[in-house]
Formats: sequence, C-alpha cells, structure tokens
Amino acid sequence: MSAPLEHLPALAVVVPLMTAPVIVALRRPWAAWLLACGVSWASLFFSVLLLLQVLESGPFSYLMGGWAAPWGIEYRVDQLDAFVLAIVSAIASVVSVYSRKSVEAEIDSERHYLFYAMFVLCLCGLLGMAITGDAFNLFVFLEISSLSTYVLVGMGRDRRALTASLRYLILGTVGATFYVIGIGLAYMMTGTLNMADLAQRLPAMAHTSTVRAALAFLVVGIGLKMAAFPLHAWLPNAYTHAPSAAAALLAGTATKVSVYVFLRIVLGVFGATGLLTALPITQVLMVLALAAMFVCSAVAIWQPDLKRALAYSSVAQIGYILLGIAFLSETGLAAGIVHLFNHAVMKSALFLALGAVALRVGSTRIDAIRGIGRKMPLTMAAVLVAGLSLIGVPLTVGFVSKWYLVEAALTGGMWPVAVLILASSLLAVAYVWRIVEAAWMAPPGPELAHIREAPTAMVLSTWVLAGASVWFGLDATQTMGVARLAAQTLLQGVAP
Amino acid sequence: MSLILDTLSWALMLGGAGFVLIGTLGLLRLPDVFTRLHGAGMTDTMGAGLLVLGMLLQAPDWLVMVKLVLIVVFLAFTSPMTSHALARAAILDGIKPWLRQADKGDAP
Amino acid sequence: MIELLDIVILGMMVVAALAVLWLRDLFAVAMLSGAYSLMGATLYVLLDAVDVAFTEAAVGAGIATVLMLGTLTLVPRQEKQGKKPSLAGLFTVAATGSLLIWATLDMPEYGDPDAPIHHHVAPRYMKDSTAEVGPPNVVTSVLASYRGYDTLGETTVIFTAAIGVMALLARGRRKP
Amino acid sequence: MREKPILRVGTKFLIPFILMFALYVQFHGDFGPGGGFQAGVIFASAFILYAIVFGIAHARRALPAGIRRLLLSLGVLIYAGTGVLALAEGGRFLDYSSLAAQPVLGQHVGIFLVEFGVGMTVFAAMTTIFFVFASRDPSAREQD
Amino acid sequence: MARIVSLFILMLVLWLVMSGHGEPWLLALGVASAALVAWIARRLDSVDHEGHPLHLTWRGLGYWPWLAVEIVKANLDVARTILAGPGAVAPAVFKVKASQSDDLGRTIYANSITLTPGTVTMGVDDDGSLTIHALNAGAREGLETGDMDRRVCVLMGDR
Amino acid sequence: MDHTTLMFAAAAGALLVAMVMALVRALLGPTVYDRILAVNAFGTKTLLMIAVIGFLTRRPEFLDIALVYALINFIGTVAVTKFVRYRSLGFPVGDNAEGEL
Amino acid sequence: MTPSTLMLLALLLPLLAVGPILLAGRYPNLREAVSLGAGALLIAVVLGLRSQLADGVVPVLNFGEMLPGLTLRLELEPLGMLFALVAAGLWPVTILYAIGYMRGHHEKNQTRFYAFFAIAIAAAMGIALSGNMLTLFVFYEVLTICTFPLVTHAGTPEAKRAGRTYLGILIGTSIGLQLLAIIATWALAGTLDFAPGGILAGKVSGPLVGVLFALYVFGIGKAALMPFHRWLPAAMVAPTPVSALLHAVAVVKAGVFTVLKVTLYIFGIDLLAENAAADWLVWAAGFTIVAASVVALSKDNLKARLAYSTISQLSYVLLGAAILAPLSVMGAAIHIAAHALGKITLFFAAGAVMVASHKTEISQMAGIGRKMPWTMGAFAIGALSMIGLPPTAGFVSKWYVLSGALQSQQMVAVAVVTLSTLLNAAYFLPIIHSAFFGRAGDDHDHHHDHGEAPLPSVLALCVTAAGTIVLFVLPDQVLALAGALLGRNP
Amino acid sequence: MEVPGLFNYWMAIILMMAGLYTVIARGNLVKKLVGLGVFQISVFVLYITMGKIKDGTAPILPAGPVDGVVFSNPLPHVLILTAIVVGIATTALGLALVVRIHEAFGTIEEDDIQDIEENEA
Ligand code: NA
Ligand code: NA
Repeated sequence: MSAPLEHLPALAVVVPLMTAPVIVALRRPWAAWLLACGVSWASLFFSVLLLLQVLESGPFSYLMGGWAAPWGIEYRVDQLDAFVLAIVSAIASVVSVYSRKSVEAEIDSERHYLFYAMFVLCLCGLLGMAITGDAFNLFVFLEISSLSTYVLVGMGRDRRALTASLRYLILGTVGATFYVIGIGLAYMMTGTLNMADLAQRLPAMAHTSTVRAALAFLVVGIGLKMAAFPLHAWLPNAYTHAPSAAAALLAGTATKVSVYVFLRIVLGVFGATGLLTALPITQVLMVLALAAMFVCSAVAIWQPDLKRALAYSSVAQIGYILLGIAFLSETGLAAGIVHLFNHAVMKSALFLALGAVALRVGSTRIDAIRGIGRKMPLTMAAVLVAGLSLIGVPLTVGFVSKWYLVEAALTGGMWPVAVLILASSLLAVAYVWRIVEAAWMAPPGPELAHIREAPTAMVLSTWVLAGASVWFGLDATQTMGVARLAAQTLLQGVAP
Repeated sequence: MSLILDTLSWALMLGGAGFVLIGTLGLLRLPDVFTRLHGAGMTDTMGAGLLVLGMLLQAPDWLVMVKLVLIVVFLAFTSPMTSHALARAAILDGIKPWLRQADKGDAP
Repeated sequence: MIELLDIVILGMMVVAALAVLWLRDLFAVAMLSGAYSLMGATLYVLLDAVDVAFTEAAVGAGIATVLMLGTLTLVPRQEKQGKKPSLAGLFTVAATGSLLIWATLDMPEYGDPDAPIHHHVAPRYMKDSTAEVGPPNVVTSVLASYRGYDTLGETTVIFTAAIGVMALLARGRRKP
Repeated sequence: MREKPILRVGTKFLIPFILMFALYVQFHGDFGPGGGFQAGVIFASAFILYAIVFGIAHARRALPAGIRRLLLSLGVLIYAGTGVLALAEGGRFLDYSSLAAQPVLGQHVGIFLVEFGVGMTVFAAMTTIFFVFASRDPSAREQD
Repeated sequence: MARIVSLFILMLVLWLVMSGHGEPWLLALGVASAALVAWIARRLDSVDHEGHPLHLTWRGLGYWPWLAVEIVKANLDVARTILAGPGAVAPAVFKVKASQSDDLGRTIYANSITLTPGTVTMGVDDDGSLTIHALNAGAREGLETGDMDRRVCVLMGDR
Repeated sequence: MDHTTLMFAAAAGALLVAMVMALVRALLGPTVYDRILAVNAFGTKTLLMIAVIGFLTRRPEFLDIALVYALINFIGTVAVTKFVRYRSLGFPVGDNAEGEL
Repeated sequence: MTPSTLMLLALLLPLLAVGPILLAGRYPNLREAVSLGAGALLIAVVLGLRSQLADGVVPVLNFGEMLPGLTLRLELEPLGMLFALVAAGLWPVTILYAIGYMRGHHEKNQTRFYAFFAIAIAAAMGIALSGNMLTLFVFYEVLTICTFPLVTHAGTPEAKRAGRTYLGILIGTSIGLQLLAIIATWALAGTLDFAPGGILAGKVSGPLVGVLFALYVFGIGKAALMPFHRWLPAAMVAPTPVSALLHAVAVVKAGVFTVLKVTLYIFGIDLLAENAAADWLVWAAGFTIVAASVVALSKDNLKARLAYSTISQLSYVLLGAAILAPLSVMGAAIHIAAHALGKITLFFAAGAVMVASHKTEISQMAGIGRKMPWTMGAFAIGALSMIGLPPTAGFVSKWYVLSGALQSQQMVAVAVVTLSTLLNAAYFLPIIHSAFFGRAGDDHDHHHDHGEAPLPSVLALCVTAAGTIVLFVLPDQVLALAGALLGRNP
Repeated sequence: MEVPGLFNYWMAIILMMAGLYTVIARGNLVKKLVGLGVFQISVFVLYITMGKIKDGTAPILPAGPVDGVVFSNPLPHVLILTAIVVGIATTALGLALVVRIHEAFGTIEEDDIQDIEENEA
C-alpha cells in the first residue's frame, strides 16, 4: 500500500469537511457548485479505492492522531463500511451534478453557496458516520449530517418545509440523545467507546440491566433516525418539501446510513452479548418491519403528492431492510445490506426525476402531471424504470433484494413471512402504476402545453441512477458479493 | 498568624453569608420588583465583598487572590448596570412602583 | 458538604425543569432555563467537571439567554392556553423513565472508584498524558489530542449551525 | 440614536475586559478550565453586548458579515489544516507529534493551533447567529 | 493614542496577573492579545474618555474608598429594613439633580447610587436629573444631601 | 473536617439556602421582572458558590468560572431592557443594505 | 454460425427490429416492411435451430451470473422449440394481418404498437429458450410489462381499467405466488436449471410438493386457470392483432408452456405422481374448462366469447399435464400449437369482421358469411379445431389428451373432455350457421354495404386456417418434437 | 452527608422525563425546544455523574506532587463538552426555524399550524 493511499480513510471524510468552509469563504454560486461536485466525486473515488482495498486485503483501521485505539479515535474500514461509503458518495456525486439547475430554480442565488455548503457537510457527516469505529465519534458526525439535513429541508420553497424541518429537528435530536444515552450506559459498564473494544467487553456485562437498557435506547434512538416504523413521523414531510436535490440526496443516503449504524451498533457491538436473541428484539423488529411494509405502502397509494408517496414508500422499504436484518442469518443480512444499495439507487432516481418534473411543472401532485410522459419522455421513462425496480420486477435491483429476502425467509423456515414480503410488494405495484398511468396514459392538459424535457444534465443524472438500477439488477454478483461478505463479517461477532 | 487570619476569615465569611441571606430574604419579602432590587444589591456588594475577602485571606497564592479581587471589581461594575437595566425595563413596561402612600392597605 | 450541595442543587434543577414545563410566559421560561443552566454549572463544578462547568457558564451567560430573547422578539411571548395532558407523552415518558430506572439498578453507585469506567481507557489519560501530550489539564489533552478528531467534528457542528442559521434566517441584500 | 449613558458607558468600559478575559481563556486552556470553545463564546459575547447596546447596524459595521464568514471558515480550516499538516509531515491525520522534532512540542503546537481554530469558528458562529437573529427586524414582517 | 497605549498596558497587566505564567511564549501571546484587544476596542469606539477614563485615575483614589464606606453603611441600613419586616419599607420615587457636566460623570453618579443598596437609578433624564427609587426615607434623605453628587463632580474635575 | 473547611461549608450552606430562596422568587414571580431579578441574583450566588466550592475542595484555581459570570452574566439583563424598549435586540437594525448572507 | 449464436439471434432479432421500427415511424410502409422482414428472418433462424435440434445438438448459452450462483441461461429443448416455432411462425402472419387491420381501423400510435409487438415476441422467444427458471421468469415478466401498452393501446378509461386488471393479476400472481415457488425451489434444490426428470426429485416430498406445484400453477397467471383468468377477457380491449397473437398465442401459451416446463423439468412427472401432487389440478383444470365454456356460451360479444374459449382451451393443456401420463403430456404439447393456429384464425376473422362491418356482437353477424366468405370460411375451420373435429389440428391434440386420460384411468378427465367438446360445439356452430344461413336484420339503421376485410388481413387468416389443416394432415414435425419431449423424460 | 448511591441518576431521569414530556406534550414550538434543552442537560448530568469519583478532584494536574490524589474521570467531561456544543447548535437552528415558521404561519402553536396545513392539503 503506497503512502498517500494509507490516508484514504481520513481523506474521504476530511476533504468534504474542508471543502465546506472553502465554499462559504468563496461564496460564488458557480464555485460552490463546482466544489460540491468535485468533492462528491473525489469522495466517490476515495470510497471505491477503499472498497477495492478492503475486498482485496480485508478490514483495516486508521488511527486518528496516531493514538492507538481505544484511547484515540479509530477509523475502522470493513466491507460494510466501504460499501456504505460507496453508496453515499455515489448518490451524492450524481445528485451534485444534477443539483445545479434545480437549485437555481428553487433557491435564490444569494443562498446557493449555503445550500452547497450544507450539501457537502451532509455528505461529510454521512461518510464520517459510516467509517468511524468509535461510538461517540459517530454521534458527532451524526449531528453534522443531521444539522445540515435540517437546513437542507428547511430551505424548501413551501412553508411546510419549515415545519417539516423543525419536526425532524426535534425528533432527530430526541433520537440522537437516546443514542447518546445508550452509548453512555454501555460506556459506563465497560469504560470504552471504541466499537470493537465495546464488542469485546460487553458480553461480560450482558447480564446487567444497564447494558440491556443501553441496547433498548440505542435501538429506539437509531430507529428514530432511520425512520423505522412507527418512528417515521418526521420523514414524509421532510422529503416532500425539501428542495428536489436535497430530497434526492436524503432519500438515497440519510436513512441508509442510519441503517448502517443500526447494523454496526446493534449487531456489531451488541451482537456478541447474545441479547439480540435473549431479548425479543428480532421478533419486535420483524413485526414492525412487516407493519411498515404494509401500512406505509398502503398509505403511499393514497397520497396526492408523488414525492410524499415516495417518502412513505421509503419507510416501507426501510421495513424490508430491517426485515432482512431481523432474520439474523447470512442471507437475510446480505439481503438487507444489498437493499441499502438497491433502494438508494432507485429511490434517488425517482426523486431526481420528480425534481425535474417540479422544475418544469412546478408541482409533483398527481393531478398536475397528467400526460407528462409525452412532454418529458426521458424523465418519465426513468420514473418507469426505477418504479419497476421498486416493485421488484426482474432485471432490476429491486428484484435482487426481494429474491434474497424471500430466500432468507424460506431458509429460515418462515413461509408466512415470505408470502408477506411478496404480497407487500404488490402494494408497490399500485402506487407505482398510479404514477405510470397518470404520466403516460392521459393526454397532456393545456397547462402542460409549454412544458419541455428537463435540462440535459438532470436527465443524464437521473438516468445514471435509473440505469444503475437496471445494470446492477442484471448483474448483482458484485453488489451481492460485497453484501454477503459484509454480512459474514458482521455475523462473526454475533452470538448464536 | 494563621489563627488571626482564620478568625478574621471566619468573621468575614459569616458576615458575607449573613448579608447574602438577608439580601435574599429581602428578595423574598419585599413588596415589589423595585424594592426587591435593593435586596439583590446587597448580595452583589456586601455579600460578595465580604465572602471574597474571607476567601482572600485563605488564598494559597497570589493568582487566586487576583482573581478574587477581579470578581469583586467586575461585579461592582456589572451589578449597577444590571439593576438599572432591570428597573428601567420594568418602568418602560409600565410596572408601577409599590408606594406606601398610594396603597389602600393591600400591601403584599 | 459536597454531597449535600449535590442533592439540593439537583433538587432545584428538577423544580426548575418542572417550572419550565408549567409556565406559560415564554419570557419566564427563558429566565428559568437560565437559572437551570446556572445550577448545571454549579453541579458540574461539584462533580469535578470544571471544563464542562466553564462551558455551561460561557454558553448560559453569553449566548443562550440572549438567543432566546432574540427569538422572543420575533415570536409571541405567551404560550397558548388549554393544552390537555398528553397521554402519549405520559406513556412515552413513563416508559423511558422506568427503563432508565431499571437500568440504574445494576449501575455502579455514585463516586464508586471501582466502576469499570475508571479502569479502562481513562487511566492512561491520567497517567501518561503529561508525558505524551503535555498540558496539565487532562481534559484539554483528551479533547484536543487523544480525541481531537471529535473536536474537529464539534467545530464543524458549530460551523454548520452558523451557516444554517444564515441559510434559514439571514436577509440578503435588499432589492431596491 | 444615542443609548442612555449608563449602559453605553458601562459597555464601553467592560468590553476590553471581556475580550481580554476571552483571550486569556483561549490561551490558558492547557493549564486550567477553558479553551477555544469557551473563549470563542466569551469573545463573541463582547460583540453581542455591543450589538445590544449600540444597535446591530453599528455592530455589523464593526464586524462585517464578510469578516465573520471568513473567520467562520478559517477556524475550521485551521483545525483540519493542522491535521493535514501532520499528515504531510508523515504522521496520521491530526497526529501533532509529527509537527515538531520532539513529539511533545509537536503536540503543544498542534493543540495551540486547533484550539485557535475552534475559538475562531466559535466566535464567528456565535456572533453570526446572534447578528442574524437580531437583524431580523420584527417590523420587516409586513414587508415580506 | 495615549488612551490606546494605556488600554494596551492595562490589558497586558490584566493578562499577567491572571496568567501567572512567565514563559516567553505566553508573554508573547499576552502582548499579542493586548494589542488585539486594543485594536478591537478602538474599532468599537470604546477607547474614548467614556470607555477608558484615563483622566480619572488619580482622583479616583479618593472617591472609591469613600464609596466603599457608603456602600457598607447602606448595606447595614437595608439589612435592618429587611429584617424589620414589610412595615419598615417606605419606597419613594424621586428625582435628584446630577450636576456633572457630561455623560460619564452622570453615569458614575448613577451607578454609585445604584451600587449603594437602598437606592436604584431608574432613569437618566435628558434634563440631567436622575430618577431614583429608594427603599425608605433614610436612603432618600442620604441622597438628597447631595454629598455624593458633589464628590462625583470632584472626581470628574468639574469642581 | 478542619475548621477552615467548616467555614467554607458554612458559607456554601448559606449560599445554598440563598439560592433556594432566589429560586422561590423566580417561581413566584409575579411579574417577569421579578423572575429576571431572581435569576440574576441566583447568578451572583452561583458565582460565589463556585468560588466557595473551589476553596471547599481545595482547588481554588478554578475561579475563572466565577469570573465568567462576573463579567458577562449581566448581558442577559441588558438584553431584556432592549427587548422591552424596542421589541428588538438589534435596534437600530439599520437599512440592512449590507445584508447578512 | 454456432447453435448458441443462432439462439441468441432468435432472441435479439425482434429486439433489433425495434430501433428501425421507431426510426421508420414516419414511413408506415417502411416500418411494416421492417417488421415483416424481421419476422421472416426470425422464422429462418428458428427453423435453423430446429434442424440443429433434429441433429441432436442442444444449444446452450450462458449470459453470466445475474445473482451469485444463478446465471441467465438459454437452452434449447423440444418443448421450447415447439413454442418458439409457433410464436415465430405466427408473428409475420400477424404483422401481415395487422397492416390491414390497423390501417383499416385508423388506429393511432401505430409505431408504438409495432415496437412493443416486437419486444413481446422477443420476450416470448426468451421464454421458449430459457434454460432455467430464473431466466424464464425474467422473460415472463418482461412479456407482461411490454404487452401492457398494447392492451391499453386505445387509451380510453375502459382500456385503463382493463390494463389494471391485466397487470394486477399477471404481476400479482407471478410475484405473489410464482416467485415464491421459484425461490423456494432454489432454496430446496440449490439450482434452477431445467433438467429432465426434475430438479426437485429427491429434495422434497409429501404435501409440500403439492403446495409448491399449486404455487407454480396459480402463480403462472398467464395460464388463466380459474380464478386467475379475469385478465384475459379484460385484455380484449386491445386491438385485434394483439388479441390474436398475444392473447391467443404468445402470452397464454407462454403460460401453459411454463406450466409444462415446471411439470417436466422442475418437478418431473414421477415426483408429482408419487406425491399425488397434481390430482387437484385435474379438478381445477376440468372445472375451468367447463365453466369457461359455459361462460363463453353466454357471451354475445365475439371477442369475449373467443376469450372465454381460450381460457377453456388453455386448461386442456393444464389437464394434459395434470394427468401425468406420457400420452397426455404429448397431447398438451401438441395442443399449444394446435390451439394457437386455430384460435389466431378465429381472432383474425373476428377482427376482419370488425374492420369490414364494424360489428362486434354475434347477434349482428347473421348472414355475414355471404359477404365475407373467405373470412367466415376460415372461421369455420378454426372453430372445428376448437371443437376438436377432423380435419383440424385440434383433433390431434385432443386425441392424445384423451388417450392419456383413458390410459391412466382418469375418468374425470375423460368426462371433462367429452362435456367440453359438446359445449364447444354449442357455442361455435351456431355462429357459423347463422353467418352463412341466417338473414341479416334490416332494421339496423347503421347498415352499410361491405365486402371482405383488407387484403393483407384476409391473406393472413387464410394462411393460419390452412395451417390448422396442415397440422392435421402432416403432424410429423409436431409429433416428433412432442415425442422427443417424452424421450427425454422416461 | 452521603449521596444515596443512585440519587444523581434518578434525578437525572426525572429531568429527562420532564424535558421529554415538554417536547412531546407542549404545543408551543419554543417550549418544545426549551424542553429539548432540559432533556439534553439531563444526559449531561448522567455522564458527568458517572465520571465522578468519591473524594476525587478535577482532572487538572496540579503543579505539586500528585501521589494519593484521586482525579475524576476526564473522558465523560470531554464527551459532554462536545454534546453541549451540539446542543447549542441544535437550539440555534431550531429557534431560527421557529422564527421562520412564525413569519410563514403567523403562529408557533403546533395545533394551529396543523390546522393550517391540513386546510392547505
Ligand atoms: Na481546556
Ligand atoms: Na443602590
């Protein structure tokens, strides 16, 4: 490993971190955009290098400040981290390119640099969460990403963006504080904050009520951040009213990273305690996941605003991921992890497309976009493709996730769950097809007469993700391979 | 020497504590915000001053002494500003001072 | 004495917190939360966390109250009347509270020198930080060096908040 | 408009002391409680006091948005830059030991720099937050 | 300029007495800090005869001890009033003349009044008089003798 | 407990009682100015308490915390005057031509 | 050209035609020429494959892994060959017909129509050539989705409603049931590659076999086994060529074809027989046959009657499979081809009547045979094939199914076949009788003179009618393929 | 006087409950944010308490010899310093949002805002 490469883990997070102040100092909108793009792609580059490195030579760590863990803060990169880093930076890269026109239309030019600074900070926070090996450091980066997210949401044009943002702020802070309580209790009983060290020291304390309560607080706290049903109240409005580019970024990354945190903390750190099975955690998780899949998918069907429908769909999709985790088997975990990627790709594609619609039409309500397919064929074709993926049609990434989830259910001997998984995905047919019908099967009304196709950069970005949701559906060996490796690594630390 | 110092600081500390308590008692017992201001002023001046003097005598080194002195000095500058600001705010807000000749026997 | 102070101050904090919940005048709420911060600072000093106390003092005296007043200049001062007790709130709070009470049952007691927390990681800070890092204030050593990366993140958080407030609230150049 | 004299005179008198105390706190964090964050807040509170007493327009003239923005950014950059510097000198990110020939001296330099960065950003952030709130003239509500 | 130099020196002294560290590095920081503070204070228009009353230094030596004694006396008086119960309280609001020639003098006078318990300056009026709230008649009478007014004028060099 | 410790303990006890009393005033009000006054008085007692605790625990070098309160705790009260007088902490806000962004 | 390249070509040819079709959108003649040319080429390719298979070559093509351990894979075998021949052979004929129909009917969006038509054929070829269940499922779903725009071609609210039913049932069953069965198979057997004798043999036994089989059969909604048949009548809102090729041939045959594949290569006849896992299907298919026939009898709309007839006829194939006797399985395979030729003829004829006379209801068609003799002549031949009378292909397949049923003493099946033959006769013969011998009602104000439909359409329906007879006269090819199927399945 | 072993924790829990209840049950947005602050401070108390060692002193090494001196644990202090900063940052952002909400909706009461939003939807 050559010398500069050695510092990849730090650079992946620090480069965005340092770009934000530069953006603020420069203040020019175009410079801000260029820097945001550049840093997103640089992070993607770093992340992919990290992923390759970890696949080649296994997990490794980077000691911040040169202090050995557990005294200093350690960055620990394994397959899961690298995978999540790649997902987040990939989505951010695409969205950054996309964002220019959309931001121009939705935010007054004096505030562009602030938007891009927030964008970069959000990216930085998410990357930091995904790579750190220290439980408290995770909280710090969680807050960076959260604060920037609140602002991004609050910058939406509609006044409801403000209430959505505040609601998210309150619930997010409660969630983060629960996390801090949980970590505090675990720290109290072990004396360490390093995740690996915690994982080693917790089993001896697993019998104490303190550690058990710690786990409960962590599960609820992280559950709030990842909008796990029924703690998802903040999500629909936040995604609906956020600026389009922000919504796409968040839909693809924010809850995903929280799921990662769930995996890392609940499985990685508490796995060896045996509490996951000793307490009814997986059972509760499974029930809630199934409830999310049905309730939120059903709610999505009735939403007049498409962004909102997709937001509810996101909560349902988080349910799929949690279900995979709840199986606590290699296949289930791998299914959940691969769905992190799959859902990020398709949901971001959808939000990008809806952003383009919002740009041209000024609304994403279903009655405002009748016949839009004729006017914006490329954009709406992307919606179709990503929508099919959401349903789980073969040749798309959605199919891959569904396949392994069902397989995990079946190998776990849970036939009814398998049936429910498939049944719930039929609800997706309903809310996706509503969009398809409105877009393609109605003549465009007079109010759409002057609507043109979205700007090229937006269409291209949307299609990169829509294309990815087909590409990785055609060949899921790589994503699934990484997911399986990540699942194996995680499960090594989980007591049977 | 040490005994004299200790006795002195005992006296000062007790005196300071006494003024603090009496001032605060005033804060509780006096009839309105303007009169209560006077009670609070006692803590800032005599209470703080005596307590700090008492500590001054027990200070282990001159650094601590300097800081104790600075505390009193700064308090002496900020305390009247606070009291004045508060009184002015209350007046501007239309709070009428409680006056004995004005009351109709309904003293609080 | 320290223990008595600890008990009474925590008791006052509870009273202040309940008053915050009770009072409807937001101005009064702002003042009481200022008092709450003062009690917090005292408590931290009692518990040997002087750096934390210093921070609480600076924030509480320098910015928190003023920020609250700054907000109250822009929004109504009175909370609306007639809010019924929230069952969901009571339930959540009761659940959280009982979980935590249960969690305390296996905790090391107040000041227990044998608690695990004092025997792993922290001892090295106390023992070696002077030689390894330098400052006699171990909190500074840990804050700025051992866990300097956290503090970088913390600085970024503040940075984020500042530009976030600008993004949400600052006015641009006024159009002629 | 002229503020009434008591607050005006008192404020003018106290501001240098507050500022100096903040700088003392900034540079003595190694020895006692305090450090960059606390110093930044105290330093900012001097400007906040100034803005309250003399009006935000005055305060903005004394501390323009451009400078605040610059300090805000610079602080973070100084902190992270120290980390990068350590990296360039052959250490890990934020490994101050590599900043000087003797590790402890390097630590000293590193801590000084990062605390300075923290103080700068916190000062700029606190003043910015207050200035933005205070500039939001309530009478402007009708104009929007 | 003299005020700035004086402020710089004052700040440096403040640093030295607070710091207690004599290492060159910290001394250098102290000098830099004092300079910075002096510069900022000037930028904030704080280094004028009001903000940095250099000219009062010597005369102050006579005034401050007198004030301290007054404060002690007033404290005892108020303490008695409080302990005597509500019946002893007879508040009054009244005006006194502030004979000082400038705002600085009036401020010092007003603050001295406030600092002595039993009297609080509620307002400084444009006609140069102060509105006072007094706890009881004693405090009022003490003030109305004009002793303090006179002494502040002396301090200011008005007389 | 030696007698100097006892002395500081006594002072701390008195301050504690005073703090409780001030808190009572803050709770009782009745006007918001009573509360401000009470909290402000509470602040003075806190700073004294922190100083005394330093002596009580034999670490009096932490007076900086008390000093912070002595220096800047009054800002809040000054802000209140401004608030009451102008309904704006920033008055005069000025023409805002410069902007904040 | 290697056999596997040829196979790939069979899949790609229709897809490759899509681009030129779209590009030639402004020039209808060129556009249809492209379609026809591609169709002709496809027939050539499929025939080439046929000769390879006859030579004993089994072309295999792996596209690479889609999921770890699961490849997308094509492999030619006799049953698939049969389906490929039917689909490929009827595509150009249908195009020919469509040229007349679409122009005669002044349909909009014809370019879109031809493009999706080509994609649908590609999907059908994919289904025919699939080498494992995953690949088959992929193309199965593609076929569902790319036929949706064809079903809703008209864009009317009615078409939209029908589209929802269509998609709802087909996607619902395939994802809700079939996919579950597939993944369960994967979990149990560790493979999804089709293998003679089945891949589940020895891996599973007892009631689970029956459950799994039911999941497959009901999950293959395209086979239109009741109660999942509603999509088929709904799809009749589509233009007639769509109904003809897709909903009489490609789509529905893909359904029953898949059932046969599953029966033979996933379970294996023996496994099903041992566990009595297909007994229920005899009843279910039998019920569907009879019930659909009864419904057909009640329909006055010609296309609707044909649709219910299709439902009924599809269950013959399922019945043939469910009997689990070699002869009946052969019959089932032959019925795929026989019914395809017959039913497409009937739809062509129905469409021709609609274009020429704007009549859709049977009751309006009295005497129409005298105005459109070619059309109604072909209709008669198709109807005979449906009833199962010589000299038509329907007779051959029915014969084999019945023989198998008798051989294995499945008296229920025998009774069903007999009853349904009577019912078929009851709903087809009156149409023919009335067309040629009935008197046209003069009370219709909207009565205009008309002759035959446009020439291309008439030509097409004559070709398919002829095919029905040819298949009876010269059944060797089909018999050979069906026989080879059993040869590989001892 | 002895502090009962778990007293501090229990008081912290009561603070936490009061704060959380304010957040959930109070409709006024400013009040909610104040409640959030109370809630967060309770966590600070929890952490700082766990760092305390009986008869210990602040973890700042004095100039003289330190043998036999017990220092409280510095790590919780460091963590809470960060948490305080995060808390003030969150509060500032929250208040900025509340101001904007008041400008946009004319109220900062949750119910009123909800009514307005529902009428809009
Ligand atoms: Na420090
Ligand atoms: Na006075």
